[in-house]
Amino acid sequence: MFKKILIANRGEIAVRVIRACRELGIKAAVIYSEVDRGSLHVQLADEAYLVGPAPARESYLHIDRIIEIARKAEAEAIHPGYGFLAENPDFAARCEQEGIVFIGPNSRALRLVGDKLMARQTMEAAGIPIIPGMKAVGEDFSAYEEEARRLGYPVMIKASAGGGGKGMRIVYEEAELRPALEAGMREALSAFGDESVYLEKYIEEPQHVEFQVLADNHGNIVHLFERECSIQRRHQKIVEETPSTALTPELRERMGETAKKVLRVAGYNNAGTVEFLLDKNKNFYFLEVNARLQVEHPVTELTTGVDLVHQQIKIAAGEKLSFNQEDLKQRGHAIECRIYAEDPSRGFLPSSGKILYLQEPKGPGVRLDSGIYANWEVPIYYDPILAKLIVWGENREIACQRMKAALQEYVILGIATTIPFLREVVAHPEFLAGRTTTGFISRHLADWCEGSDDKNLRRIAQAAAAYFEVNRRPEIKWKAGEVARRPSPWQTLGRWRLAGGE
Amino acid sequence: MFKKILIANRGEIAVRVIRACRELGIKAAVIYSEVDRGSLHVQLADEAYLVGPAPARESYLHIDRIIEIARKAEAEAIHPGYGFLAENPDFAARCEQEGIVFIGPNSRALRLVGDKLMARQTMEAAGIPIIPGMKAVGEDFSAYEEEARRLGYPVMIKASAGGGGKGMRIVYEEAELRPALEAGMREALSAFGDESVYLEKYIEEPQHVEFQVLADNHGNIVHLFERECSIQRRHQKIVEETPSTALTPELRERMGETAKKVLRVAGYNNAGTVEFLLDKNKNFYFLEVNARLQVEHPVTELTTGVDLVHQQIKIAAGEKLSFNQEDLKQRGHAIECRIYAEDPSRGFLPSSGKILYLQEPKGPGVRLDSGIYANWEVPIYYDPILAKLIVWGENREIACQRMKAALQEYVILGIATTIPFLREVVAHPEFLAGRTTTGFISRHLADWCEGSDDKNLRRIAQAAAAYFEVNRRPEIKWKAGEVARRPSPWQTLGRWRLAGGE
Amino acid sequence: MEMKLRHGAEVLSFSLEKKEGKYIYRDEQGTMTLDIKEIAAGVLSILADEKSFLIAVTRDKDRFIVAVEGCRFEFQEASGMAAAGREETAARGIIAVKAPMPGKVVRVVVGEGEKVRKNQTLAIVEAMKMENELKAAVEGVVKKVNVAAGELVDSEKTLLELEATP
Amino acid sequence: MEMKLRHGAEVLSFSLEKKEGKYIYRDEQGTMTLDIKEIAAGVLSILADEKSFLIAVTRDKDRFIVAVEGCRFEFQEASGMAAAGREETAARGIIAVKAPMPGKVVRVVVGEGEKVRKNQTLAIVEAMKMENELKAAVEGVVKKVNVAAGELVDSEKTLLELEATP
Repeated sequence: MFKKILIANRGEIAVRVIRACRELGIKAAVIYSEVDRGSLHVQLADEAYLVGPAPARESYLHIDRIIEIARKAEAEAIHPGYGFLAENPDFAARCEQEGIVFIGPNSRALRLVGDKLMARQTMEAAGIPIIPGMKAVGEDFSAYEEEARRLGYPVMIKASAGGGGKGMRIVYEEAELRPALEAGMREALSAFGDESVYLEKYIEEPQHVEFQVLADNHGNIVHLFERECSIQRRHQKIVEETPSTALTPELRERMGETAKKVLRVAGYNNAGTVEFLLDKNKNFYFLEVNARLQVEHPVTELTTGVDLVHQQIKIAAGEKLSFNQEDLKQRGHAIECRIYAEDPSRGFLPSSGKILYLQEPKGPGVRLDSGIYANWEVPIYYDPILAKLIVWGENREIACQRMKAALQEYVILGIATTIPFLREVVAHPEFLAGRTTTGFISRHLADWCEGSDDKNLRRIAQAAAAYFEVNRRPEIKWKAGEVARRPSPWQTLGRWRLAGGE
Repeated sequence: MFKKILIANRGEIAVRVIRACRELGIKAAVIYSEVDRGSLHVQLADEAYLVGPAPARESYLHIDRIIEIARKAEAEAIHPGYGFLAENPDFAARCEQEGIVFIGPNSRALRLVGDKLMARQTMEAAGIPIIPGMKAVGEDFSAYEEEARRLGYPVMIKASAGGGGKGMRIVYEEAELRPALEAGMREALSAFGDESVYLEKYIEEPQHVEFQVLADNHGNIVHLFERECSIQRRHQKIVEETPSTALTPELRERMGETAKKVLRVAGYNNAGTVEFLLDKNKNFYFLEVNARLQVEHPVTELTTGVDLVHQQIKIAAGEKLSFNQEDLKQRGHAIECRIYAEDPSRGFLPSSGKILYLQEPKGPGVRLDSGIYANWEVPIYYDPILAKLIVWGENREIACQRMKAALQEYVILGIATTIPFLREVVAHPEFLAGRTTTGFISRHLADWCEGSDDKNLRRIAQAAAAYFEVNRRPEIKWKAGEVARRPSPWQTLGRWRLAGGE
Repeated sequence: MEMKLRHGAEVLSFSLEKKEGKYIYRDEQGTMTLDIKEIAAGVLSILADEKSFLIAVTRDKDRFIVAVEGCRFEFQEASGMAAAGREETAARGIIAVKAPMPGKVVRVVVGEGEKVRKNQTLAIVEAMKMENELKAAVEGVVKKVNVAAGELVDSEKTLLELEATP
Repeated sequence: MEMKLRHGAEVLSFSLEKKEGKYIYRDEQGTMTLDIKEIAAGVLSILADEKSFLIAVTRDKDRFIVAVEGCRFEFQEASGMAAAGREETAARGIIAVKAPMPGKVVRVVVGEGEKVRKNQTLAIVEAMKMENELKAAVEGVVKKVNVAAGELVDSEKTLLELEATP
């Protein structure tokens, strides 16, 4: 087993990998950019190396610098997390050349599945159903224009190197095509360093169902069942769950076996996810391979009892899988909500700033993978994910109730977050009924606006503001680590006129 | 199902039950004593009722006052938690008379198993093996003296109404018998309101293995496997785990079936635990029934996937068990460490005071059932339990590693706690090897003293103290909810002489 | 103390006073007796007749942000309201285009003096890897461009000024 | 700044100074360059040559309590040491029996003037439902009893004074 791993990422996923390393007796080194000196992953790591200035291209995407740090730290392996270099075949190849283990698939498989177009060609050839659309990048604008006409609007623009919804756009009519392509290409370049995009027929109101797969370096391969990821805003998942309410045991087995075949065809190893679209008639189409640890991996962990990061590390170290397909069972139900620094009342615009107050949910069946802390300034340079709240329950109903309660306990002040919006999602009758499609949010919660009509609750809030104001006098001294023992302002009086005497 | 439940308890267990109520859509009302106005259970409850002054007999043990509050709150049921009135048959009977559902066993069964002596008689008659010793309270001191001689020293003093080690004493020689009996009786009176004690032969170096049982009101009964609770100080458990390394599948089944028989014989309903002693030759003896939710119930929840508090409430509401014995399976391994306000360097003396700083462990497989928060003043009146840290892992090795990492992340400053001691326990080679007996602590860690020999770590700590001192100037102003933006004392200078210039 | 807070369009007038260890809240709806305990800086436990509320409260300039039972309320101080009003009046006729969030200017699409249609893209601002196009709310003329590509901006800064075509 | 701290029996002399945004720690063992960031009140992230430490530090009277990597260090200020030394001298010959923890006196077993054997129980103090017997550390005579049953005491209070038999 490795003695030290370098984690080439930040935020909650870096923290997640640090904890896994610690549990396996491995030292965890991390990199950080200049704006991330105070970030949680730096605090919790065993070692932390400055990688460069804030912009990702000069830090978390800077391959030379990262390799140099891995050498200096004497790390035998690099865990890329998700995003940044996680699915970059050049980075994986460079690690291979340098004799550093890349904790992920081999670079050839990564190059194949990472190029969504090449993957589409390969899978179609292997008899796996794909969505109608382009199988190569268009030579010029007119190529896209023609293909769009052939498919019929609406069409979907996708980044060939894509994932996480970056670079993705739905185009409803021809006039929108050019600006959408340009914006998609710019976003793809910024996110992946590759501006290739292609068009697919847009399938309306599908369900997004993906299968988690583990493949060791010895030819053993298992799937760990599905994740239902249909609740999306801006083509990015915000709520995921497992099991999916849409699958029968028979369909689950068929899709699981197809997922394994996809990765076998690709010559894939380590952890990977095969995404499918499921249409209203329960036909499924291969969408793409996410050649990394997924953001939503915890729901699989909670229901199967398998720690996916441990498995990634063990597989990378050359170990054989210690279980086979028959050993794996789903138990209970798990749901994940993604907590983003975004304002759901204003079209999910990013929201940065200082976290003035933080109260985190706890209790049985509640897991929080978080990258934040009170007083932290959320930087504007990176993905706005703050944390993931994951709950497990004996059944879907209990899991929904638990998620609702946990979201209510979760308080972040100072920046806007998706918390109040997510509470609406999991309490929505359609969600509770298990009717989740990718159009859920635009159909049911498009006009959602934060706020409460409860006048009595507001009166309590008013009283709290007044109490706070009186007690927040500038001459009050606070001692580090404790609430100030201070003279009561009710006694000392001040610029506030007391409405009644004592 | 109930609309509102009154929780007649405090601390972490009250918080645990509040969360369960919320998940089942039930309002949670709590009681609090005068010193508990700021306690966590009051903050998280839907409703909170002042029950009386600090001493337990005037508050958490005051039956009339609690019944009155249940009436006022219109609670249909009372959850007693553990300790206080949880195993008081008079309280259960009073609830039955008042038409309030007591969430626990019926008062007759409670009276039978709660009287450890009556239970011993009944179980012996039913053919269940018991530990040699008294089956009735001694009439006077000489009765105890004679029985002790008959059994041979050492003997064990136990409270007839007991549980949680309260009132328990080992007596090694006759001269110690009288003061030990007196102390045990006083402690029993203070803890249970009943000073009856009895003697048992002291079995040296046994393992303490208990079985969790659920019995509904319709005659259905299942066991949820064992908990290994051998790691004890002062006859109180501090580390529990499941599965036990001592049991074979065959022995597990035999003990599980015996546990069910014990509760059937007692006419028992709701959740209960049957405690056994296991000697070196794998003989097991019935010890007692814990007629309540156990402190250590979470390890069972994490391995079986059954929420025991949900089950308690459902059973009390008259529902049938929704699973049978064959549906229940153990998955992975779970360990609990009890975090007490005690100083392990000074013989586990209670430690009260203000929590000046709190950092809680998090991450996959980590559950924290806690009743504390930063700035809270731990009162001297009640049981010193602060929180329970529970971890789950795919196997015992991962669970031990995870517990060690979580304990390292767990920081409480201001009062002494068992955290550093527990870290030694779970990292001890004998513990890792699964060799856990009730003599573990006195054998391996009797002279344990907190501290680190790592001089380099100490230098870092010294630097932190110096930094803190310079930055903790009285003229510095702190704003609520954020770190002060303050002039650097390195610039303003002060009474500290700077050792070097900038 | 008496207090006036703005909540959305509403102005809320009320008072809070201390009496025998409790607090009396009064507004036109009536009176509530509150048991308030500050359990940490900015965190209050309030019992209102035995109902328990756990509240986090903080200030950001002239706004109070209060979280209670998972709901967030933002109140504005009455004095802050007046200032906001004045600013609005001064800018009549000229529309200040601000970034919707702090971020980096990717591109400024229009130049000073340029005529723009309604919904035409004026500039693109990127934050947290998402691009956001700022569009003209009305038809008009670009009066002033205050930023260039690559510049970091916060949500207070006026990026461009637009004069509406009457 | 220079600092002297007592840790158990040892006295630690060292200095910490700020230089170019970093901090230089010096003691007789040598020098370390530290990157210190205060991430919350009393919580420090320290990087010492790329090794990362998360540290919580607080003060309780003249003690510093520092937690790092799961280890807790308690340091005493040098000034506090001197005071402690004086108190000890003054009390020579008379043993002050204090409660080991805050609690309630259940019973005082001995009276003033009574002779006691070594290990004899002097008083019983209860805290958090556990009884603790205070025993005589030496043979001697009870000089003074300062408390009675039912009284609440903290760990500072002298419950009884015992004069050791020479």
